[in-house]
Amino acid sequence: MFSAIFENFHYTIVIILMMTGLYVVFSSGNLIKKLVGLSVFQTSVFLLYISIGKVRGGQPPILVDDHSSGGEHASAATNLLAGAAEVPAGGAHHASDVLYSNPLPHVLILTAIVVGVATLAIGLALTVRIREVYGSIEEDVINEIDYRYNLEGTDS
Amino acid sequence: MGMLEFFPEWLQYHGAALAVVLPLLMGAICAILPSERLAWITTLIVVSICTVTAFGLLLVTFGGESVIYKMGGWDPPKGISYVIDGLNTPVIFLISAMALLTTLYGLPSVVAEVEPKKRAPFYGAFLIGVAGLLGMVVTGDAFNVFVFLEVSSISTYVLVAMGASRDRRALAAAYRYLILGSIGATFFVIGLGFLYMETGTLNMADIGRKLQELEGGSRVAMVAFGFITVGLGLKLAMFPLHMWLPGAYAHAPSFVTVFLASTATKAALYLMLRFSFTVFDVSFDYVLTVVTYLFTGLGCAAMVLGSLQAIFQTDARRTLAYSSVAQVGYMLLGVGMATSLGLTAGYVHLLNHAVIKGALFFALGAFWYRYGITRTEDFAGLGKMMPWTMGAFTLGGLSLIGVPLTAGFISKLQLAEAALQRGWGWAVFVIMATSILAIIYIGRLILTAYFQAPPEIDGEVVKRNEAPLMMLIPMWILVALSITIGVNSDFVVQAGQMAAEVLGGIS
Amino acid sequence: MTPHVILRVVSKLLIPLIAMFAFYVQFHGDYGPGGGFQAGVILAAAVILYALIFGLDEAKKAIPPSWVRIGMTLGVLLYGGTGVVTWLLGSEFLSYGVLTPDHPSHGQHYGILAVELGVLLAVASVMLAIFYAFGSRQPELSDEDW
Amino acid sequence: MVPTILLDVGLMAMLVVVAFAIVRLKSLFAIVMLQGVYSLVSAAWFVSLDAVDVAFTEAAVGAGVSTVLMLAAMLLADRESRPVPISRQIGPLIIVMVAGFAMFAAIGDMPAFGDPHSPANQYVGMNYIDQTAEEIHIPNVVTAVLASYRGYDTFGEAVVIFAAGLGVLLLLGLNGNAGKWRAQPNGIRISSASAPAARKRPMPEDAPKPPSKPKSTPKRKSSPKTTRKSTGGKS
Repeated sequence: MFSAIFENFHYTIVIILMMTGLYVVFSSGNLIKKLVGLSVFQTSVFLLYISIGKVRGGQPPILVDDHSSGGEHASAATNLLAGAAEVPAGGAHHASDVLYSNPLPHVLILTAIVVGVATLAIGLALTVRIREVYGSIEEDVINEIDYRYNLEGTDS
Repeated sequence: MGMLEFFPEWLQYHGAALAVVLPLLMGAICAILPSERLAWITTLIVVSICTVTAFGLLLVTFGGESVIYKMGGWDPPKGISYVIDGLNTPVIFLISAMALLTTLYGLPSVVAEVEPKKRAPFYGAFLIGVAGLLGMVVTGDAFNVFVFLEVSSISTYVLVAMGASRDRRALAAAYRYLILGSIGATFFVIGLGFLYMETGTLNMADIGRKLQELEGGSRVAMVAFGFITVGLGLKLAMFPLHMWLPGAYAHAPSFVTVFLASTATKAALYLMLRFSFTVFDVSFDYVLTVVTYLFTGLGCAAMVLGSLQAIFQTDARRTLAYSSVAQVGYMLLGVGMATSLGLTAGYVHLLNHAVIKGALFFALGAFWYRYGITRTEDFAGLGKMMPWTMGAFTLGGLSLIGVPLTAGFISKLQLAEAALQRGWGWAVFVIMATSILAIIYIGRLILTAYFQAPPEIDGEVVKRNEAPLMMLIPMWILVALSITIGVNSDFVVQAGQMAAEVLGGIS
Repeated sequence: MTPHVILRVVSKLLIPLIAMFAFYVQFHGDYGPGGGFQAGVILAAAVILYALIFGLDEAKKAIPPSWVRIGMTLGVLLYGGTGVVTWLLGSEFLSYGVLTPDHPSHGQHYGILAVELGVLLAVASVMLAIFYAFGSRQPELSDEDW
Repeated sequence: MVPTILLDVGLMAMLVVVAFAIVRLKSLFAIVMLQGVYSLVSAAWFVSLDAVDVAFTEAAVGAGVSTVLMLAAMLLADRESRPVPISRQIGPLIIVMVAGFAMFAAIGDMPAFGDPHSPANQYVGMNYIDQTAEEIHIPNVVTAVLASYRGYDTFGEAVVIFAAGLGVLLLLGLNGNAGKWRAQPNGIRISSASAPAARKRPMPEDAPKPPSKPKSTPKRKSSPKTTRKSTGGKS
């Protein structure tokens, strides 16, 4: 197991980062710090996914042969948008000569980032409201107030 | 199935997508509607269409068929697909039908509990929540599950927090739910990442095939299963992971509590079944171990400890919330048997419990609506003050206990039969014992309501003030359904068997 | 809000550039990194910068909160509506190929363009809405507590 | 090759340092800023891992929007986080250790990092690379997958972000006035408890007591509302 940990040290680091984020969520009592922990935890999971999709010696999954974004690559390769109509379907195999990284994890993580920020926004809005009604954003204080309320049945 | 003729051909294929996309789009529109009444009518129409569609899909799968809908026209492993089969159509129908009943109930209830200007966006958030739940049940793509899990979760957090205009604890409960829910979802995503590492695909059927080829796969798949189990366990309030549930149920607006209690955990349990039995398979040693020991063990622990905690609550909503934790235990016990009978029993209880808890929370919401009552001691005299609502509560409570001629009895009978067939006599004992605990916590509420006099205010006995008709109708529909199932359980049991057939399980 | 002359002048120059960059990111997303989501965030950032320099009330005059609310909905509807159009044309939800039956790949282009615009609108509006919501809340702590 | 590895190691070291600093620090301002740093360094690493679109988004969202939101929330809430006693950190530590070791246990069976022949890099993901040129005709495969092959996920994503906007609107209000309205039963309130809906510490502009007093009353059709405590509800 230990030799494997060193061979795949990318994954090892990513796991340590995930653990750290998760620890911040669980251990801190401050509502904002918890959300920071959650954010770190989620970002580390993104790192895991992107690491899965990395291909050694690969390139970003933007097909360079097909179309030149800046004009530098406009070599013998056909300009896809212009030449597409003439090239019969199935005739063009651009991927065989260039190695690309796996695009699927990238897509998944783009979605996950958005989900993460959505959760964060709701969490922070809740925090602000909690601060207004409880006067604190420390979990201990909030639990104490609620506990007293449950015991006495009245506020204050 | 002669009724299928009335269900258009187009909907048999496109219905699955329609049931999710329509509430999503209309939810977005609802959010900007100027009038709350208009928003309510829109919501009602949308969930009605969903219910009809879901019923049609249910009939299609009762005919033994399954439908694969290709989103964007791309073939499954490449694109996202929706899968309709015997396992998910009952849950889809349950979610949309419960959404319909809660919407009816919402007309008076939301007016009392939500700020006037916010009612239209509130209905928008509700529709998006419904669509999220439907989406995660109907999809055949593992990552799409996560996306729709979050769609439903995010709107649910907000809906729960809306209870703050009644009780500030709703905010703290929503926050706790958000943190635990997000951790659950992230665990699910981690599990999915490991699964993707092992199989290279995200389509659930495809993952299942790959794992069969690998005969369960390596430790990577094992860890993936662990993380997916914990992630979904958080969502379905599996015993030690249920901390978010009592607060969320107790302090959310009544409208939201009913819908949550009868659908959210059920959808998560469905996913647990889908992943444990069809994506992974009980023929893999590690899955069988987790299902047999973990699910059964935690299920029994939930039944006993959840019921015990329910007894010691001072708030009736919390009592029922802890009871929900216990009821999830019953379902897990059935699933843990992993036999055809056990799975049928677990699935039947999933459906029955939604009906029963829906009725009970409907009644609790009505008590608050008229008298602001949530605490147990305030139940005194409710039998006289709100006879019809209390009647529904009583019948629902009896069903929860498992008295013969109610849906709860059918569940427990099925579970006991399955346990005996599996050779688990002790499980029958646990079921009996927790039923007695249920008698205590439900009985206490019912006795207080009927055998104590109504309170006096300014020397005057509080008068009878029955809940409005729009609250009573959905409540009594569920009560009637619970008794109908108790008298003739064929329809539900058939659904359970259909699901068990898809799941397989050990023979 | 009279001080910070340099900030005001620089930001007046910058904000149009930021907005233009957002549209570059939006429409260049097919060829390079970028797309509706990133562009939406950048576009919202332009307005947020305006709010930070000239005050929230000024920003609300430029882009009223009611627009923002409608923008959120329109974004989702534009995305979903593209799917509904493909539905009405008799194909599956979001199968853009049906938009131009002769050249499915052209349909894909139009479809992607439409949905990315939807994402842009939704994201930019939501980001602004969230900023308005937080910014309008009165803090109980004063600046001196820092 | 070597410089890439050095870059990776450097970025990873920074991430670990930043993450550990977040655990230790108490000043919320520092924590929030470090969260932004963490996202930005992650974005740099994403570029090194060929995920340029992800890097762009993470930089804009994680380091930009998230940080701004957290600062805004902090401004409305608090500056310092209280330390948590050691005794309360053991439980979380155990949970995290269990989760971490479960993942470490899997490392031995994982395909090597960057392996082009791993199952993940062989199957569906690479099909997109091969087929995008024919089927969608755009060079950026990520955009093609995002908007077309898995366009439905992205629709869900748009709805998620919409739901978040709607949620913040419901919770805070666009003009900062949400949360003052109080729910009231549509009849006589019988309760042995006062509803703790109001602030614990009343705001200056608030009515002092009782806390359950509504700011504005909803329209009522039936009996006049009397809000009061009963004598405990028992008889």
